[in-house]
Amino acid sequence: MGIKDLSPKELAQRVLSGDRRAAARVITLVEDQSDNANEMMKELFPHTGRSMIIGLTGSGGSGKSTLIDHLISRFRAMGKTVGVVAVDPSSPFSGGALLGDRIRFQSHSMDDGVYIRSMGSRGYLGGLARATADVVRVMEAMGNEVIIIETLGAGQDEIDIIHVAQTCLLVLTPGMGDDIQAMKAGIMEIADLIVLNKADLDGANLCLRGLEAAVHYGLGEGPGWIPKVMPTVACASKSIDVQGVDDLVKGIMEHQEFLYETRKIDEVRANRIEQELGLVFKDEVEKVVFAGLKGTGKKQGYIESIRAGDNDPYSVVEEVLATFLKVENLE
Amino acid sequence: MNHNEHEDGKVDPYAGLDPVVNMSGLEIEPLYGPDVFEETDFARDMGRPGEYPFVRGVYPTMYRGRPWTIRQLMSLGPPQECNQRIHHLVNMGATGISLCLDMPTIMGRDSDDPMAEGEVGRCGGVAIDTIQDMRDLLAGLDLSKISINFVSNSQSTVILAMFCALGLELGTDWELLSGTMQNDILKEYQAQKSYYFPPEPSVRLILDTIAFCTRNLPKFNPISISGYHLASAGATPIQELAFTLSNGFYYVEKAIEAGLDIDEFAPRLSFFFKAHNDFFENVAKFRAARRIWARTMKEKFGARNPASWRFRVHTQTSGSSLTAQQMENNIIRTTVQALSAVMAGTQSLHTNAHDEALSIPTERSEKLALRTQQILLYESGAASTIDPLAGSYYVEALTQRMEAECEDIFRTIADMGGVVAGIEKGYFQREIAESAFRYQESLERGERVVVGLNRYVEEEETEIQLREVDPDFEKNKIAALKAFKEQRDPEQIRKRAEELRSVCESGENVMPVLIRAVQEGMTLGESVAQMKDVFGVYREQAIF
Amino acid sequence: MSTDPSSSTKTKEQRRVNWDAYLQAYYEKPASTRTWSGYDVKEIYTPLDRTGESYEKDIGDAGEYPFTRGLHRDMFRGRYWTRREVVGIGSPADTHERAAYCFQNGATGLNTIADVTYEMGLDADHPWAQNEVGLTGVNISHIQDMETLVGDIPLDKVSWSLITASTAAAPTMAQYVAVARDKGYDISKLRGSIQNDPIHFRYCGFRPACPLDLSIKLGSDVMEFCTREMPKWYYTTVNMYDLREQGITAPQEIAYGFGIAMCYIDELIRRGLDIDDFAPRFTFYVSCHIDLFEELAKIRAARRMWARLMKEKYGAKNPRSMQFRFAVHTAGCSLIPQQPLNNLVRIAFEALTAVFGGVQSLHCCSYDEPMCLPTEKGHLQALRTQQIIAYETGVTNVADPLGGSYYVESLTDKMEEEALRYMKEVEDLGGMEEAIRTEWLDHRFEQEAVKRQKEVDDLEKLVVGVNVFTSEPEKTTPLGVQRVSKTSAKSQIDAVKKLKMARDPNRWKEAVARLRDDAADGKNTIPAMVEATKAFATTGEMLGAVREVFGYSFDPMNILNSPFA
Amino acid sequence: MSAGKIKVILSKVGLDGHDRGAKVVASVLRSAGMEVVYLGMFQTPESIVKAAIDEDADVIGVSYLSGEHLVFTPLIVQEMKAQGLEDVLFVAGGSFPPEDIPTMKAMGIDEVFRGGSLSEDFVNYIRSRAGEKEA
Repeated sequence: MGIKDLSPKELAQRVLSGDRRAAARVITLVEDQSDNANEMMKELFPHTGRSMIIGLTGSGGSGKSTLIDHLISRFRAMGKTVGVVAVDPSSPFSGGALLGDRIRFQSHSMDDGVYIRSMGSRGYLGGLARATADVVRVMEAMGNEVIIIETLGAGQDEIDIIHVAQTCLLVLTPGMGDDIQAMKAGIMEIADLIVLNKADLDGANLCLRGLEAAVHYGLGEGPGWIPKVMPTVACASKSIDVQGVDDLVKGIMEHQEFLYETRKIDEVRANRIEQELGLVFKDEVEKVVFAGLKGTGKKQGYIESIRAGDNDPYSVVEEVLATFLKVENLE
Repeated sequence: MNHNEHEDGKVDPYAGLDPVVNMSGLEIEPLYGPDVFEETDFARDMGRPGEYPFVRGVYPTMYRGRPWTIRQLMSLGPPQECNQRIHHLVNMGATGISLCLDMPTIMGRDSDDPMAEGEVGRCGGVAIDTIQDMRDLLAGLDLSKISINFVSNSQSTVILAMFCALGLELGTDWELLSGTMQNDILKEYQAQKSYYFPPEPSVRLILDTIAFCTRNLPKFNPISISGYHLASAGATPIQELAFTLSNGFYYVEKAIEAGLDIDEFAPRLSFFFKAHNDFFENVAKFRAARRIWARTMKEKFGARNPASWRFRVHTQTSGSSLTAQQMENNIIRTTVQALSAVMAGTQSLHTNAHDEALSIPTERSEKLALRTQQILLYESGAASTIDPLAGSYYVEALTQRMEAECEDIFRTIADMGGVVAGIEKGYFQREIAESAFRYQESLERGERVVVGLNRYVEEEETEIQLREVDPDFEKNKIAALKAFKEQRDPEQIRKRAEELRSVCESGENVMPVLIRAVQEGMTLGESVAQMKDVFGVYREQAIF
Repeated sequence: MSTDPSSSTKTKEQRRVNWDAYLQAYYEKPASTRTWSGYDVKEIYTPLDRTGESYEKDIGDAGEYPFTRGLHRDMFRGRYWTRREVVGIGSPADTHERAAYCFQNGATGLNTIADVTYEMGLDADHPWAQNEVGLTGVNISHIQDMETLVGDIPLDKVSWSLITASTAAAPTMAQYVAVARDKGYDISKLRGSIQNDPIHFRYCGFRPACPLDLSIKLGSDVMEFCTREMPKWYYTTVNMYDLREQGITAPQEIAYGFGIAMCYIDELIRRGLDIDDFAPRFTFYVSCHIDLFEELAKIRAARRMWARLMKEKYGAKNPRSMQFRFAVHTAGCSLIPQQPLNNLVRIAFEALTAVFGGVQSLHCCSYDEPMCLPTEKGHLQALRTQQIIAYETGVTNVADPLGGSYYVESLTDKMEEEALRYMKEVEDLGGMEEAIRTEWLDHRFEQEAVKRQKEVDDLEKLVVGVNVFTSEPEKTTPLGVQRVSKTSAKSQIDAVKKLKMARDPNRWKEAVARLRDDAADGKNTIPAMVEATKAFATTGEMLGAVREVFGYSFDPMNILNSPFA
Repeated sequence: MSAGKIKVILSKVGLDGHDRGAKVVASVLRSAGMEVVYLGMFQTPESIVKAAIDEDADVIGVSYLSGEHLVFTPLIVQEMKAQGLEDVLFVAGGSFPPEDIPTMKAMGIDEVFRGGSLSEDFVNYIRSRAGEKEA
């Protein structure tokens, strides 16, 4: 019965029927960028695009996992099935990763309505973003109504990933003033909700005001969604000390309503598709090109010629695309 | 115990405490302090390791340079089996080997000697009759690398001859042969009692080996002056210290009288101590010994070569402290004793197997004994710095005290006319017997506690795997010896026998002749018999 | 020849000496010229290393401030250390039996250890307990279990150490007091100790039972109660040992142990107790690892540091407040399952170190600990080890026999210097409570533990049988294996269920209600627990009641509903 | 390089909280290039196996320390069978007597590593065997 012997089609069928093992297997193939991953994604794609997708980003120690743990409970209470993609950094040296998020999600470990998948950021050729985007599609296909993406930090990769989400949460903690400055430019712009977690720490109020100022500073003109800054205390050993989570959920739902009322949701979905299209393109083209160069020794030749100053990257790429893509097109 | 009382200095904090004496009968203070150094001149009395007077160790880098030699004592009757065990031990990390001889060999008799019947290869000793046995015993060993310690005394000249002859056979340069011959006859008269010639000729044979090794086997220790057996017979640590050193000095005197140059032979003299149960007394014993030896060699005998001042010692943990009851307890005893020997700066160490009190050690118990030293060396950190206990108020005080006590005993011995006179008067034998008696008494009175023996005694049935010698071994050995004798040239043997007698009479060095003799196949028994004819045998008047 | 040559040559093949290995061993220098904690050791220490030292100020005689050389003038001349064995296995009845066995064989103190279910504050009938009750210690679910455990042991004669570390220490104390009074003992005369160090226990996997505020609250309740009611009782053993087992170094053991101790002290002072009222009953649990001299130096440094801390920081006046009283537990993590009898050797070194260090009470690991719970034979051997050191080796004749050694004194200074550095680091973080709350300490433990493994992997630390002198793993445990009977667990579980049915519900309700009120009013909870346990409230219920007052779930495992709702 | 990483579920089981060893192993496996999903303490055979399913793990590793190895090993094996994880490698680390190792293997565990193991011991084992089960 070895699940690994199933054909892409059969696997996809099982995923659609909500089979966890099959889904898990497909996700692995996607992660490993195996050849028949695309086959399965083709099967699954038509059955995706309806879930609510929430993205959380923010640097380590900001309490994202704990926050997600609370969100899962709330969505489950609403009777929604939940999928979680938790991305943790891989070691650049060994390529290994320590994925610890499940410790925080323990209270859901036996809930069949929750599907959690930990991912190492690895050193993806095509970029982590593409893998994540595909994993989200798989989770949609298996029928999860809410999908939460957790990513670390604020690199370009993360921004790309977050583009997949409809509602994007940026999680900060007091005493991260500098980070906030840095983020004004980057993620601040795509954040729909800014969560100030650990709001019971000193300096929380100051930080709160700073953030609100920053938000308004970043606002474009015209009617639109005004990012909310929401204080929370998620990491508390006593349930009574947990604060702001209900408001946060409310905020998320408000943003979703906003998206649907203003039909912005279509825009968001379009963005997502555009994003994915770009990622897949980049990825596949790269594959094709390198596949073509493989063994020919040309690649080394190009590098040499550029090093020697007889050539430059731009000309090289033009030349390569001209040859290889044409060949591809003829078929 | 009330704090304030002491403040006004009225109360002696230790009033009411029972006095405590150690194994040597010296009274021990409850606490030692800096005042022990009041008369110490650190440069003069302690110095640095590798420097006169060597209290802190005989080499400048000690175990930082090279660890002590892990020298395991072992033997099995049949030379071939014994050989296998040597290989096994070395492969487990032993860096030296000590070999015991079986009773007949110790008594200078061959396996086919009627007196040897039933004793051949028993009690963990190897039977050496001929050079062939020596070949089997050391087969496959690189004699230029491993150092072999022969626990051999009265018959040392013959064993050494066989060893040298084998070296020639194997083409191993004598210069490279390393090892030790126990070869200490005085302690045999004093305690161990395995002697045959009278003291005079016995000592002369030892001087022959010393002279021979000094010239031909520079890496070989011709003698290991042994306190271990004195202690096993009952000598207290202080007696062990004093008697052993005075024996050492006696050999030095005789060697000088015999016209040897002290700075040539003294560097080859080595010692053999026991590691007692009393941890600190033991450490102090070694440290005192180093200082006394250095000072006497330099100041009394005028040695100029620093190597002559070095008290180099092999140590064995105390077999007599082990109990047949609750065998595993012996692991603990051996561990503590081994630690103290290392803290005392020994050059090589044998750790007893815990089942020794019951049987010849099994491979497993031998291995554990070996591991004990390895854990000590690699894990405990005890070897990380040199003479780690130096400066300890207690250790230094005890060292000073033992040194002083030792000088008293030297005086007593001198007053009765020296070591040999002392032996003939039965002084050593009596002293040791008394100590043994006092110790036994203290056990029976429960003043001294031995766990499992006179305290915390248990009912127990010990099922231990005894290692027994192949019952046919003796038969086969005799047959082999017979075969060996048959293929010799009797004429040659007769010639060599005469040669041997004549050098014994003339006083020339016996070694060259003996080597030729054993090469021709003369047996140990035959050689000793020749010497007995010339030297006669010693009978001790019973001591009560 | 006397034996068949063919056979002997065959064996020769098997046993040809590897001469390179031989030479390597022959010339090999000590594994490391660093201490276990990684500090460089000079080749030689001399009087020059001790210049500028003041004997009175820095060392002092045994029994004198700063107690570097020992707490008492006469040390072991006055009395040997207490030779303890830790027992706790199966049901309270089984444990009582094993305790009796140890006393028969010369143990002079008794340590009874709680199992994981009890430490977690679960009754034997808790779903999570089913599989594990009695597996690693004993579970005391209610007063009757305590009665069985005590049995005929004369509480006024033996020195009993209750090893319950977590917040469950509070119910334990209550159960012990209730039973003792019941048997007619005057508790103010009872000698013994309770581990009662909930803060450290979060690092041993009992976080759900040991939230920080509750740990300080209940831990301090026990300390306060004993200070007032049981003047002869040692009400806490701050467990530096467990911290060390996490893989930290010797000076870190001191620094973090002291840090936790200060959390309690500050709370007791906050409650208005005078330092000299309670400090004399403060005790510690110290590790003795395999590096003899470093461990000895650690102990001596800790004694000196504690004396100075109590005098200078807390203004203690009574010398007894300044005395660092400690028990030693030989290092479990220094033992390995390979060639298990070698552990006897390690334990002997570690025990000897503790005695050199002037230990008050010593527990030797059983050699089989890396394989199973101690067997009777294992216990016995551990005990014999202590007895041999006490009676045969003569090391007890002199207080602080290594005192003055250039190496030991220098290393003692080094330990103090490093420990102070680590204490400063914690202070700069805002104190120990903060370091714990922010999980800074967790991260420190993690880093250190990984370092330790790496040292062994990289042969920086040699362990015989692991990375040097390895040999075929043994197929059996030399002195046998300890098993736990499932039946006694079963019967204990049934007993709890029965008890919960049989007890008088009203009396129970009132008793628990009072406990809740006292907890809510910030009163000391022990008196109310004594009453509650007499009303047959169980361990889980008593803790649950207080947990709820503090806003925690009744059940630390979050599956049982509160019976008080 | 991203393809084919060995994924390991590492967990404690039951109430025993001695997680130091498990954490050290986790970081060792990480440095060996594996993806380690650490579940932490208080897991049940069910929760461990469920995590292994969702994460499509190649290996389940549990750490025992308090003599619970004979209790939980069969339960975990049972649950793995029930969920069809025959192709997942099951290893345990911790302290148990040599006598029990055959027993545990008979119960269906693939390999055990006792205290005093070197990293390379279990890293190499998992590399080879997990690879096998992959194929």
